[in-house]
Amino acid sequence: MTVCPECRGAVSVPDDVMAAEIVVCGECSSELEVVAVTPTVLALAPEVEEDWGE
Amino acid sequence: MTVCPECRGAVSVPDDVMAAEIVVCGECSSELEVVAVTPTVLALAPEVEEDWGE
Amino acid sequence: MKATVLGAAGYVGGELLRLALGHPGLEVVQATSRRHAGRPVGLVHPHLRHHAGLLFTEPDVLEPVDVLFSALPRGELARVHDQITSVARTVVDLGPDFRDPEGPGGAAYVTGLPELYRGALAGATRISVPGCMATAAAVAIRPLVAAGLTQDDVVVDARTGSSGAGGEPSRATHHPERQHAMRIYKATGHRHEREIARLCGVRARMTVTAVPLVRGVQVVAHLRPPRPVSRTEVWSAFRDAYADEPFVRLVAHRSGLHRLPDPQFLYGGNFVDLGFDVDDDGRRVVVVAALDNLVKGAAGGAVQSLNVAQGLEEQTGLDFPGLHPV
Amino acid sequence: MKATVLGAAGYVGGELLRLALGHPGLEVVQATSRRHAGRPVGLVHPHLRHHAGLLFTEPDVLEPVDVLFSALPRGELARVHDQITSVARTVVDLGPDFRDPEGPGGAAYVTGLPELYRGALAGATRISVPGCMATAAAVAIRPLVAAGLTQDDVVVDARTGSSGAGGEPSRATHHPERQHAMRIYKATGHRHEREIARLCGVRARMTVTAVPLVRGVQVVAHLRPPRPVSRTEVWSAFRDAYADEPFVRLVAHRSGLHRLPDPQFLYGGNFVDLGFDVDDDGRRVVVVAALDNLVKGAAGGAVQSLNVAQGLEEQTGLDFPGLHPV
Amino acid sequence: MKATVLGAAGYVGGELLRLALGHPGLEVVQATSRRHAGRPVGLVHPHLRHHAGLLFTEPDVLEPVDVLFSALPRGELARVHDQITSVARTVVDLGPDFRDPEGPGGAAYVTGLPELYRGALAGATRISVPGCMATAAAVAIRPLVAAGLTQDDVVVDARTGSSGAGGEPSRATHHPERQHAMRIYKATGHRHEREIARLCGVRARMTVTAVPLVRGVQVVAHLRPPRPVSRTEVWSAFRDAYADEPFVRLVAHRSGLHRLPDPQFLYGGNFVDLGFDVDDDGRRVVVVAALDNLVKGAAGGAVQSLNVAQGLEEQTGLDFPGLHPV
Amino acid sequence: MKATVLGAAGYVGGELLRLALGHPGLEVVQATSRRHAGRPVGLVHPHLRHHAGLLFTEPDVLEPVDVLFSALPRGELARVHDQITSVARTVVDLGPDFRDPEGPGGAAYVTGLPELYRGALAGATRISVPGCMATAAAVAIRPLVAAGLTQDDVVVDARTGSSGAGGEPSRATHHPERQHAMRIYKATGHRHEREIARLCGVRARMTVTAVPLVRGVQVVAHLRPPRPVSRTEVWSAFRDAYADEPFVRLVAHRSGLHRLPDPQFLYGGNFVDLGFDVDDDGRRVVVVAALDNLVKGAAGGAVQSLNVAQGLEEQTGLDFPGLHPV
Ligand SMILES: NC(=O)c1ccc[n+]([C@@H]2O[C@H](COP(=O)([O-])OP(=O)(O)OC[C@H]3O[C@@H](n4cnc5c(N)ncnc54)[C@H](OP(=O)(O)O)[C@@H]3O)[C@@H](O)[C@H]2O)c1
Ligand SMILES: NC(=O)c1ccc[n+]([C@@H]2O[C@H](COP(=O)([O-])OP(=O)(O)OC[C@H]3O[C@@H](n4cnc5c(N)ncnc54)[C@H](OP(=O)(O)O)[C@@H]3O)[C@@H](O)[C@H]2O)c1
Ligand SMILES: NC(=O)c1ccc[n+]([C@@H]2O[C@H](COP(=O)([O-])OP(=O)(O)OC[C@H]3O[C@@H](n4cnc5c(N)ncnc54)[C@H](OP(=O)(O)O)[C@@H]3O)[C@@H](O)[C@H]2O)c1
Ligand SMILES: NC(=O)c1ccc[n+]([C@@H]2O[C@H](COP(=O)([O-])OP(=O)(O)OC[C@H]3O[C@@H](n4cnc5c(N)ncnc54)[C@H](OP(=O)(O)O)[C@@H]3O)[C@@H](O)[C@H]2O)c1
Ligand SMILES: [Zn+2]
Ligand SMILES: [Zn+2]
Repeated sequence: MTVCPECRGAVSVPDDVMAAEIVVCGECSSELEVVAVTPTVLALAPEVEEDWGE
Repeated sequence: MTVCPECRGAVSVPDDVMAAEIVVCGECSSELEVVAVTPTVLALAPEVEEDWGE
Repeated sequence: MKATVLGAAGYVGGELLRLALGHPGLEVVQATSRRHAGRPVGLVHPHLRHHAGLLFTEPDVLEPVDVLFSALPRGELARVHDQITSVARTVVDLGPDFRDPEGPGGAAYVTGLPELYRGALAGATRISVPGCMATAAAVAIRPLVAAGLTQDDVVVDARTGSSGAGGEPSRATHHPERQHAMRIYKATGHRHEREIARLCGVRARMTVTAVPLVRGVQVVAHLRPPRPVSRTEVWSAFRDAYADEPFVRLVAHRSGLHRLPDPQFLYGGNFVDLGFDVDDDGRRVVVVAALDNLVKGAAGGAVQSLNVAQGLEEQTGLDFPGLHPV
Repeated sequence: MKATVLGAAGYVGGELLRLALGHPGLEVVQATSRRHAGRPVGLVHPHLRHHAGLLFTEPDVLEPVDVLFSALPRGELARVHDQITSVARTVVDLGPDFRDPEGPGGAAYVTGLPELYRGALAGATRISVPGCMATAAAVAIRPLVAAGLTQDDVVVDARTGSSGAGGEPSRATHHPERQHAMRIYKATGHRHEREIARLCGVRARMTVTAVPLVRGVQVVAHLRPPRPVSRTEVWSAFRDAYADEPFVRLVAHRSGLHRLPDPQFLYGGNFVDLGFDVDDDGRRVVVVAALDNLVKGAAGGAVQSLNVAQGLEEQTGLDFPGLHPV
Repeated sequence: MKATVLGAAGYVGGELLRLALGHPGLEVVQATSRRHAGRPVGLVHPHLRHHAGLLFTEPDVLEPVDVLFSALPRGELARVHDQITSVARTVVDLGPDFRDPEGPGGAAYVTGLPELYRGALAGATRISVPGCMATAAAVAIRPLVAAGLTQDDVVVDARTGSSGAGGEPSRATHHPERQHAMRIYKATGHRHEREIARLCGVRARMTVTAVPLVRGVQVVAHLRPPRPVSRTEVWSAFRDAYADEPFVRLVAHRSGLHRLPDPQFLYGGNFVDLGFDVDDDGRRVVVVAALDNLVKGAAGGAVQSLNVAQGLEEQTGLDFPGLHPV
Repeated sequence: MKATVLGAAGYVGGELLRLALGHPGLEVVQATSRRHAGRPVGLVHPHLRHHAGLLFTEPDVLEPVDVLFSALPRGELARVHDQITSVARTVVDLGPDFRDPEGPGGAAYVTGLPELYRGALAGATRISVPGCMATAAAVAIRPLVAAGLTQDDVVVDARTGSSGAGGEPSRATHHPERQHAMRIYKATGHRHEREIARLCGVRARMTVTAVPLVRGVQVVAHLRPPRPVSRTEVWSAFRDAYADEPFVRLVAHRSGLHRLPDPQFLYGGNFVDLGFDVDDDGRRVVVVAALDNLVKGAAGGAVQSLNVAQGLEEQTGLDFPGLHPV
């Protein structure tokens, strides 16, 4: 169990996870990038700059 | 059981129905006026002239 | 029954997910999307956000299931049909690939419209759901053709909401162009004319208008009977055809605000409402049918057909009636 | 010319105010309203807020004017007609009271539809503008009747926005019931059938649907020609009729998004857009007409007719073209 | 349980009928309407047309029932309260009459908002459901007040669809005036400010806008925390409050199209979606709540509260999730 | 003056065409579009169908003109700026490229907002029109900043129709996702915050919601004055600022249906309507501004600024007031 950097929710990361993989937090649906393994460290995946407005 | 003048569906009319009463056909939802009793005769209740348009 | 939805990120696919998740006899094991694989279905379909654990999967790795619903664009199911039939016992297609019994592969499929094909659906393992406008038109017209109340062609005025075109953005569905559109995008020669002819046995002279709604199909058919007819005759024809149908409601009131079928009250529900009127001289019958294109016209018709095929209670999982007001 | 608008707090009245205030030859001296007398017109018509000095007045004290526009409900102008004609040299009625030349008082009125009655309008001092659906249907159908391209009846599918019912609230126009309505409130027997027959010389078998718009009328007429016809023949008929008309645009593109007339682009403008298509076998012609019911179907038609009657440039005060997108 | 719905021809009443008819523990024995007594409920609520046997009854003859839902206008339940409590064991009021515990009769009523009053609701036989905007605002604001994350007043921007005003037509809800309205009908001093203060303990400075929707309430609260806060702190506050709530969903995505709560996906469902964002300097928290005013804001909140009071599974009869697209 | 419109197939470009074609001092010599070069402008902008002879041209061959309006996406005018200034005496940019006086090239441009920069505009040949939300916010907030009626930050709630995002389809503007959206797409950190700060001198804490409209921007600003204020003080501040402005209308009625500015009545017009209310304790001022993003927020603001720059009557070509109802 790793902690989500956005919401502090518990994120279950597969054992064989690799750096740069993307996992999704079940709590807040954030896409998280695996920035380190053993121990796993997660960071918010880069935000897509969608500007839906004017 | 009386027949609906609109849709020929069977309309159940209470035994103690009186002339001029309004009953509703269960089949087509028409409002029906009791125009005679023993035997019961039903007629379409006068259509309300709602003109919902221009 | 274990179930897979192909094209689950689309509009029909989302509706299938909603219905399957609420169906006591179905368990969703896969919901495929190429673009959203790995993400929760709720990111695309916000009404399903509480199913946090259900993630889209890639369409190329399919687990064996009892039933597979396909909500793919034209041609895509046909392309992978062999793979699909090897993993799924029953296939229900909501696209056009196998609708024509004389087209490639079509003969194996039963038409997923219980109102017209209930007998043939019992036990079926290949089901092809008709298009939403064809469903509405067929339900509206066929009983009158059967009763001899029309001549050889019928004017069919079909009105459709924007979800009928699916989830892919285009200039035609760009909000500023579409919100107030009364766009007659096909005045003549619509390809669904053929499907209607197949289902009803008359030529449909069809005109299709995109109207300012998201959901909903409404079909107005103008029929010229061979001789003057009365309202009562038309009532009889429809009652004979549909008296015991769980999802057909006859709506032809003579008073009140809502006298004829209007799709707005059918959002999310599996009903097809059916009504009519007759000109004073009995020489034209106007028949009106309304449905929710994504439910009775697609996902609901699919589930209803599956229920019939599997011998389940026909209404299972289809009990939401719609909303008023909306 | 000094001008009065009767019924100026209504929807047609408000549109008359807008057009009259922008018309170089008109000066608004009175805008009547019983309920709002004494208040600025901008309280009711917020787009006219900058005309702070223009107040509604009671309808019972009328000053002498050159022209009086009446936008009253059915029967109300007839009731006060003598009073009106004593104060106004020219009367333009936008209501139904004098539309029927064979009805009471009708013979004195010229039909306010320059496309069909331009000659008769020259110099006229009594003008009765046809209903908005009748205007659209007549412009659509009459040239084909004249060209012998239809038989004795025509299926007319009319679609109307909510402003067509005027400014009085009712359950039918209550927003929650109306915003998503496809309400076929008159499937047969609409009273405008008679007006269309009068203007065109054929029976209109009319079905009217209230659609999710505020402004706009769209008429789709399905005609069965006596023999198969080609697109070219239809083009000719329309071009012969309307080549020089300033407010009729022929819109029948074979490509692009907006191929046939759609009322959304006509809001505020005085155009009637006209288009058509023909079935592959030449046995059905679909004609489509669109207009803004409050402009070409009412206030704009009135001003255009007045311009013709007074010998002014026909487009005076009617130069706003509509908007895109809207 | 036998159930009666008072005011069943209204919008809240219709929604209660829909939910009660689909609730396995409820049997509708009476649906009252003065104007429509004797008619099938489907004439007023077209989505319920298939319940052909259910007719409206007069409100003055009430049969004994286990539960009575009242969806009457302000003051009407209070007027007949003695009669009602003599026929109904449990009373659930959806109107404002008994919302204020310090108002007449209010002390006997428990607030029908399980998220805040679940404990008090167990076993309750008098339940008063808060207003739809107050429900949304309270769910949004209270956890942050509890966590000390705001100062003494909060700017509350509430947006509401037209069904919030009920089924009675007026110029304010006349379709041509309402379809495109962004009408700030109450910029300051809205009476729900007091209700929110009662539920949350802070002053709400509220501005209410009528927006172009039929259903839906969205509340945007702008809070100034006493010191700069982080997103994570806000997440914690909300998770602590609502982690186990069946009808509260936290929606605060950092990517995708639908990042914050939007009422469009909640039509017909009982969810209140809740999300937030924080200014870069941590000095403003923007909290967003959305719900369907007729469901979670009225009929659904009533059924949920009744379920809690009766010890039933809280979600019974409330499983419809909403639609996408709609 | 000969005029060219760059980006004429876009929404702002189409509005520029409409205004320029109706402007007595302007003659449109080129309307550029890469995708539609060679086609009549009416194919893209159906309201301009009667200008049959006006065809789009390629943007790379530009004739010398007196004035060039640029309605290109971000960055595109900057890219070709040298070419443009060699053919056009006056350049009016409606995009963001030169809005920041401290950004590249920005110093040469005068802000195209006569209400705030009329003096600087006289004789200007480089004009940069602010964004539509910034225009509304600046007109709303600046007089109160000037009068010392606010503290150092302001909560700005901006609501925008879908045309604000231009004519390119995307999932965000796909009709089924957008028609009923209350989409808070930017709760914090909107880039226009900087532009507003520049124009007003306070930090705007902005939250932007996409609402179910095509046209229209409405800005609701919540200001905390340093001491309690009265309605009268606010009236004074606005009257001092705008008494003689031809396009600013003060709308803060205490009765009637339409008390505060609502964009629906401004479609096609160049007004910015401005109103306000004050909390009972005088501690919050709510200011509301509304405009049509494509007119006062873009094309109309451009023409108005050009009129000022050229010494023409400021209202020339901008006389259309908007519609009611719409
Ligand atoms: N919309 C209606 O009212 C309606 C009614 C009746 C029948 N139908 C039929 O139902 C089908 C789906 O329609 P829709 O409206 O749901 O369309 P849609 O919203 O466009 O959804 C189609 C989905 O299929 C996936 N997809 C597209 N191309 C694919 C490919 N080559 N291989 C695998 N997946 C692919 C896409 O997701 P990814 O790109 O993420 O994989 C997409 O989300 C169509 O055949 C349509 O004719 C639609
Ligand atoms: N709406 C359309 O699209 C359309 C199109 C073509 C023709 N028309 C015709 O135009 C006329 C007006 O229609 P509308 O849609 O503008 O209706 P409306 O919005 O209801 O306006 C009618 C106005 O007339 C006034 N009025 C009503 N009864 C009156 C009376 N007895 N005496 C004097 N004034 C009275 C009312 O104002 P006060 O109560 O304040 O006096 C009201 O504002 C009708 O005849 C209609 O058939 C309408
Ligand atoms: N709409 C909402 O979003 C919402 C949300 C939360 C709470 N509420 C509350 O729920 C209640 C109902 O609201 P609604 O929107 O459903 O209103 P509504 O649509 O106007 O319905 C009220 C119904 O009550 C009946 N009624 C009216 N006066 C009555 C009387 N004196 N005696 C008996 N019956 C009477 C009417 O039917 P007949 O005339 O046929 O009897 C009417 O259909 C109100 O208290 C409202 O504040 C509404
Ligand atoms: N929409 C608003 O409410 C609004 C308000 C204020 C300011 N603005 C600003 O006005 C500008 C135009 O906005 P819009 O909404 O009209 O956008 P739009 O509808 O997307 O139109 C932009 C037009 O520019 C053309 N274009 C695009 N890229 C080009 C390029 N690289 N070179 C030459 N032409 C190109 C396109 O036509 P072709 O592809 O056919 O050439 C397109 O039709 C933007 O800068 C926007 O920020 C918009
Ligand atoms: Zn998380
Ligand atoms: Zn019957």
